[in-house]
Amino acid sequence: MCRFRLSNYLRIAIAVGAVVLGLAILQRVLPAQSADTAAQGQSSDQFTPSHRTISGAIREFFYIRSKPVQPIAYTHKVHLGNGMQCTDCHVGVDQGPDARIPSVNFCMTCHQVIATDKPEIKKLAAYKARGEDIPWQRVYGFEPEAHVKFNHAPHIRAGVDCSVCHGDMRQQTVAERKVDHTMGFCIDCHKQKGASVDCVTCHY
Amino acid sequence: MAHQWGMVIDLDRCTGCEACVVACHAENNISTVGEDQARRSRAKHWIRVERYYEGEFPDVQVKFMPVLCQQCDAAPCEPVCPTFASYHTSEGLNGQIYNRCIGTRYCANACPYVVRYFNFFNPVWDKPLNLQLNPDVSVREVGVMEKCTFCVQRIKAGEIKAEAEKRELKDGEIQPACVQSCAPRAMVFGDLNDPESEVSRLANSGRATKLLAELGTRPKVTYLQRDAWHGHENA
Amino acid sequence: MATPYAIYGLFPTPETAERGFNALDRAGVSPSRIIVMASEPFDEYAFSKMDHATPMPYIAALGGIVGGVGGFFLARLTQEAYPIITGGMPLLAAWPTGIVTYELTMLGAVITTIVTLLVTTKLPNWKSKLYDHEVSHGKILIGVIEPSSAMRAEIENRLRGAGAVKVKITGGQS
Amino acid sequence: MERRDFLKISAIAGATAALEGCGNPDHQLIRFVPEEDLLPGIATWKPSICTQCPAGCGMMVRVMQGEAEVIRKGQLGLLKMGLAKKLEGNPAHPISQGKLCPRGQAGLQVTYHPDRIKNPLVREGARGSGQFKEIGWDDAIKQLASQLSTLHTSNPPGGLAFVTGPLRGQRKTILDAFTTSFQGSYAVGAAFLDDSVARAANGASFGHAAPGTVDLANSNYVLSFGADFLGTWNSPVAQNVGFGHMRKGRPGMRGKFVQFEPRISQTGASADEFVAVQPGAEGVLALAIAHVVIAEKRKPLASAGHAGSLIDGWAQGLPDYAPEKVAAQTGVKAETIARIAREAASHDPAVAIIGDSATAQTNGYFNALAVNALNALLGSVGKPGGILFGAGLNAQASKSGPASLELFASQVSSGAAPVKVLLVYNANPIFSAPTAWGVRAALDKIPFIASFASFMDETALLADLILPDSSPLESWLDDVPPSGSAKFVMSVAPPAMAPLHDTRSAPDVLLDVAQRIGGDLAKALPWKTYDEAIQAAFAALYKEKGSKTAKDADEFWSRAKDQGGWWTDEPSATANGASGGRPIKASAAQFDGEASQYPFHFLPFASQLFYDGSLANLPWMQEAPDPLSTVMWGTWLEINPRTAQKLNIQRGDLVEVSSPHGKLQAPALIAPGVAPDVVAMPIGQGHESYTRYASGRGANPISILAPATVEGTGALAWAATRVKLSAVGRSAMILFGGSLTEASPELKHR
Amino acid sequence: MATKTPEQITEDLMRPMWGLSGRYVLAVAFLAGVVVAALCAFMWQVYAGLGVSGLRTPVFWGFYITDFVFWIGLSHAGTLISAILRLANATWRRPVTRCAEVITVFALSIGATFPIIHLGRPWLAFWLFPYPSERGLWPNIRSPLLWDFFAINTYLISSVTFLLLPMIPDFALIRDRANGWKQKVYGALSLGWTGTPRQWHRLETAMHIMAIAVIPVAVSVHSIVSWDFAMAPVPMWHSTIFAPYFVAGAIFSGIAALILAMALLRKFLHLEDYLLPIHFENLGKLLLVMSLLWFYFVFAERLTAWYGNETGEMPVFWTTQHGTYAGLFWLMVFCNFLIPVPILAIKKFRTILGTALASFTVVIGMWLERFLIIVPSLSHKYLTYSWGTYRPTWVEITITAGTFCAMALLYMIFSKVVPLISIWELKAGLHAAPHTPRVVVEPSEAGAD
Repeated sequence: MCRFRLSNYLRIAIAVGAVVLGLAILQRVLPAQSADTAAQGQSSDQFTPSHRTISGAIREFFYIRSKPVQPIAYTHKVHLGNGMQCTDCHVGVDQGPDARIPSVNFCMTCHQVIATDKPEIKKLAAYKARGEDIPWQRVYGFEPEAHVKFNHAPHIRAGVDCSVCHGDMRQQTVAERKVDHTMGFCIDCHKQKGASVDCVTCHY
Repeated sequence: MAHQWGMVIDLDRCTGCEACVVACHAENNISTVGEDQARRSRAKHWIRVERYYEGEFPDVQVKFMPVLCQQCDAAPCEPVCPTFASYHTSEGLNGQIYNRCIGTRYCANACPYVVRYFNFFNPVWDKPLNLQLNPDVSVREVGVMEKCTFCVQRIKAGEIKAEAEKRELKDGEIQPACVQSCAPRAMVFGDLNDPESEVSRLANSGRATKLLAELGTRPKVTYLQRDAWHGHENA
Repeated sequence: MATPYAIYGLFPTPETAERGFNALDRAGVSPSRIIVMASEPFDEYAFSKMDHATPMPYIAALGGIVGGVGGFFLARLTQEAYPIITGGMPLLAAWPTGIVTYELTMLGAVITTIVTLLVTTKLPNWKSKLYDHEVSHGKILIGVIEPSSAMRAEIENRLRGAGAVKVKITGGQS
Repeated sequence: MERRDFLKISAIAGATAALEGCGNPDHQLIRFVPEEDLLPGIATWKPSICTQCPAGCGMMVRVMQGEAEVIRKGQLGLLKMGLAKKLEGNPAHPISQGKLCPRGQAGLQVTYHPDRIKNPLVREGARGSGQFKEIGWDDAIKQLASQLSTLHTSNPPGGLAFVTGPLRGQRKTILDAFTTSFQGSYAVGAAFLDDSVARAANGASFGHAAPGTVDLANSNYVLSFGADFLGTWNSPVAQNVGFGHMRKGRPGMRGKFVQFEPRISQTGASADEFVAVQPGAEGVLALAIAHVVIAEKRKPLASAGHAGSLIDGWAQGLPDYAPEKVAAQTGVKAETIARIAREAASHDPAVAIIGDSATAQTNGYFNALAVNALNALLGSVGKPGGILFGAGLNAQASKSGPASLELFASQVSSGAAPVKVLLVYNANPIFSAPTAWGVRAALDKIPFIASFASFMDETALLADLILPDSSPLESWLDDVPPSGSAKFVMSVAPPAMAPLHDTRSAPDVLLDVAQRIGGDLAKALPWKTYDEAIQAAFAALYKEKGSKTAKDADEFWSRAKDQGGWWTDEPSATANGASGGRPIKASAAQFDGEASQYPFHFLPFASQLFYDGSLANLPWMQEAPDPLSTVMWGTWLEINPRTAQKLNIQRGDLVEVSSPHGKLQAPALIAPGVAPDVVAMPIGQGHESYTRYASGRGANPISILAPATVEGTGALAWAATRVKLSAVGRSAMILFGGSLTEASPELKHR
Repeated sequence: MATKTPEQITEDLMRPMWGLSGRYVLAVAFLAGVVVAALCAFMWQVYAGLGVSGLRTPVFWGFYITDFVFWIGLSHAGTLISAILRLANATWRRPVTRCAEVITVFALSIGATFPIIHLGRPWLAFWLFPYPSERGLWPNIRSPLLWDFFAINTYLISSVTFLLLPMIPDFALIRDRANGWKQKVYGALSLGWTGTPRQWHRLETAMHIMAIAVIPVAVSVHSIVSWDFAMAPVPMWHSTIFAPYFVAGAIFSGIAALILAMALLRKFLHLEDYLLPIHFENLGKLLLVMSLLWFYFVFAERLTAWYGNETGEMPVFWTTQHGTYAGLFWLMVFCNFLIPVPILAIKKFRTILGTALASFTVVIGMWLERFLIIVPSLSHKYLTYSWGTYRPTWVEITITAGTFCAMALLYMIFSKVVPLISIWELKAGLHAAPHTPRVVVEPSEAGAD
């Protein structure tokens, strides 16, 4: 399979136009808005894979994704080192599409007593005390525009190791995006494993 | 042998109640476009109940006909798409891959049934209506074509479930939203490759017709014509 | 003393140019060293008949064939390199392949034509040693490249005799 | 700059901020600790009950984890919670049998509606000004409690009035407790589409004051007199299921279905034979059919029993109802009557249904009795394929029916009823009553009005205190559906999801109020919360009926909770038990308005999508094309093509419809299915105030109805008004889902 | 009867290139304004969504595709005509060819933008380009849109080169007359052309080959454009007549556009001595032939449709005969047949003014024809329930107007860059063969327009 990504060069060419276009619109066209779009009003930000900003559109066009900043410097290395399993916290990953990201309650079940003096754990306790959940940030996950309907469970049943897609978490402290989940990455594996590469397998 | 999903709609049972229409909206994250856009005939109903009057009062007859994507075997929408966004899936559906769609709308022109709908704008849900959206179905953005998928998300879920339980799918185990909601049971969904399935049986029954069969699109939706009443002799 | 690169005369009309050309010819200057420049093609005059026939059409045809084959393979690549699943539907039909092949055939022919033209006429060539603006004011330039010092005077005379309004000597370098 | 432009720009600004913020917690809403730990992406199914119409279908709710923007302790934040994603019929439930109608499907949008009343409100401005102030639940309940407790002490004693939609199960128990504990208090039913006529007639004919269940599934011949039983009448889902089975469910056996009505309804559209009948002549027509059956000795006269004896001249074989005699009056050819009579008599089991406009005539009660007699004659009462009356339901039904809204309004206005406190619960009397009843004036005379409305409708606008009810999916539900299945059904459903907003379930609030008031009211309602009340009811049920599977009341209760209720396995039909009552003469339908001055019968009909108008606030309902007219987002007036031609009215012309009691304007729809002397209009639009989707849209046909009542019952005779038409001279574009009315030739054969 | 010397010719034909008149600047400013407006309209469409256009269910194609077909059709003016005339060695062609080829290049580049303008997501248009990617995806060769992609590319490249090659000697002429930066630029453009017999000879051979190659390409291009429609099972589209019908229509509109352009050039660039009545006369005759041919095609199409009487097609047929679209249909017939034929058939009317007038109506008529091929069919598909209508919005109208102005603008700018009549070809014509008519001034005809 050819890894040559001409698409990106073409994208750059097109993007120049896009930028000019975007700015021009933000300056002029916006106030003079036609009834058609006014009817659309303000779209809801959840679930709507639209770009309400030019920069948003351009970022998506170039797969630019901001790096997640985690509220607590959770270290996978330590937890896994202490013999914990991925599924201990990420419950449901082997049953359905998504893996649960544990709530503050779940963390506190252990950290009531364990390592309570550590600064990060203090942060954790503080969240609990405030009655707030920890605002974990997404590390992986597909852009809505990709229309990918990924389901963990079948992959795990097929014996794909977590590290194949998420890197070796034993070596990571705060989770980072180690593997680039491009479509090429997915279908290469699907082909090797003899899994379906029919478009509708993932896109619907 | 791969499944070939098909549907049978019994016009003798259909009462035109529109439950399928609303069920489809609820299941497939179809946005309501509002009066202004609807006036511009941009409302999206993946399934619609066509109504035809015949005759003059008092000898009026009304006929209902639910029309959805016919999932043709020889689909006019497929070959015309320059990017394979509209293509034939391995299970015989007319797939619509939103992320591959660049919005030529050629497929919609080619479709003789007018069952393809275009996102002229980004969909809007006045909060918190967006909380109802079905996470198993992607929300289509501006500029892409969309249409009935036979609730492919339900098909996938069913297949994954069966695979997890290491068994074959049972006939009638998978039901698209419209079929599940249909009170008079006018709609039947199933595998046309399984000669035993109810849908195969009905699709080969006497009243079976295809919509616009003369165009040779070989639809996988079969309509059972409305029947007449034959009372017994002493009537 | 330095030897000039060329001696040439500027003729007002094709007729005089014709005479000048013949004069040089009679003087025994080999045609390969005679140079002619004009602002229009004087196809009907002898001095512009010093180009042998060109195989350009055949080269173009060849280019067409190459393009066609390329187009055919481009179209076929779909099946070979990218077997996208289409539920048993054909990926590629013969007739569309024909269309692509046809278009690329023509494209091939056109492009080869242009390339051959440029190559065989040594274009682009922005700094040619010999040129005179008078040419584009209607004068016709007839000259001799690197004339032997012996013949220089003779050539000059003959050009004048034939009716050159001006005779110039260019690019003297030793 | 226009507001919407500003909106748009600010939206973009906001989005940019959000974009900067993406991936960085500091720029995001705080997240609350989830109350429940659901598995992401995995759906759980919870039982519930559909409350979109009184049929009481059992549902299954698909609940999945989602992130909702909620306000908790006055702070906006994100909360991971279970969210209802889809409604389906409960396959185990005897009424819905796994199916739902479009209205039921749209139930989700009630919960997620953007214009829900999100917390208790107390009136600030003048009544009806729509100015309210948010208050806490505690204060709100205190206010209501104090208002009520003053009723005891006040002198002269002022009454309490409870205006509600149809209430069943423990909700009714609570209501009754309240109304009985305050003297001089009223329980007023404000449902536009109520079945009081059918109840009364069935009570008289068969001794079952219940709507009864039509066993379509096993019927071979169905005669429907105006009943839109596939659309909105009685228990539509159950009837649709039965209809499908009647048509094609039984190999080699396909029942015939004949519809008698002046305008072809959605149900009429599915009929094998549509017979146009003069409005109000349904009863006569039924007796004419009976006459033929009797005269040709196809059924013994006596088999009608008591139901027959109620009809004057039955014993003589109905001499006055010979087809030839009534042909003119009914507008049906004598031979048609005779043929249908023979077919019906020779295709057992045959059943006759009557409802909607046929019972909404001034002679609707007679019509109902006549059809009952025909049913009895055809021997279809209490038999499979006929009309069934489940046992045990009467207890629920026979309780004192609500006073009529008209009576209540007039008494309040006249001061005959000194009502001090009015409670409005899932009712909108202002919208669902004719203007002629003067409900608005009556409400003005009532010093304190508390409403449990979830949406700011016309009545809620007049309230002094609004205690927003939680949505059905957010609250405990119970129901004892009187019809739809011959089995005994008692449904229960725990909340499918936590409340999105600061709302409380109305029965919970009432129980709380009862506790605060104390006294015998508190004694009558010994439960802290509504689920306790329901559990008590099920304990009683367990005592009464016992159970094959559950070993004790608790197990019985928990099973019921899991499967959505309890029901008998077998139909528990009972035989007739009626007696007494004098024979009733045929009475011609009276119509309000001089025929010469008001040439057209005005026929409002329940909208398939908006029901009685209570669902007009749901965008899905607004954008779904009406089955017959295919109209979206609007209303229309159906006029026969020939009539329209005579009046020179084109499709889409704005027409003024005036009755002696008011006028309204609606765009004309040239409908082939309506009689030349009838104009029909759907109920549902025309809300002055009912959320952004319904407010100020179309006109409300109820408003111009005459205050006529059905003789023998207090019910509104909503089909008894005459109107005149006049083109306004303006065209109001109707928005059609479909283009043409005629099929193109190649579809004709279908 | 005064003969023009080669020098005079060069001077005359280059004159328009030097200096700017106020009128010219004004015109350019206006045209540029409209073009910018169209640009903004397009940006707005990209930003807000295609919904700002009048497109809807079931009429998913409207003005944009109409414009696309129209401009591609117009582009047949040049290359095809000039190629044919070259091969036929019609000597009167010499002043005409370049104007024609310029039309082709511009009309084609304008037309080619419309498939992108009308996309729902134009920024992804490059997906039509077959390039290897890790996604393992490839454009669908079976889609007529892809045929368009190849055909239009080929046609554009050939046309551009077909226009540029014969310009090289003229660039050389300009180079030797200009000075400063102009001299440098034209020097570069002329590729150092000196005008040796070899160069002349090769150039002419190349032009000959190109002429042969470009004709079938032009034909194929418009056939493929027609197949965009004919491949879809839409009433009145799915027809074998479409390819020739479209090609004929294309040449028809092309000639009209050419005549119109020539008339305007003649007036504004004072080329009365070069664009002579005979050119208009000859082209007028061609136009007449095409008009008749066009009518023949329309008649054949309508007749077969009517006679076939297929339930699917008749609604479309009747809506154009005496339904919603009848007005436009008969206006089209009027513009394409009833007006031009008398004007062009009667010698007395076949003047410069006459032909220009006829051409004007034809251009309008042909635009209408494209519109009437697309919209009535789409709005009257098989299921009567889902019949629809179409009404364009300001966005589509602005963009359409913008493209017409863009055409004029490009032409005007071009006239400042290159002599719009090939100087060397004209001069060659003076002496090429004895039977070549000398270029002369005929006072009688001079002010004929």
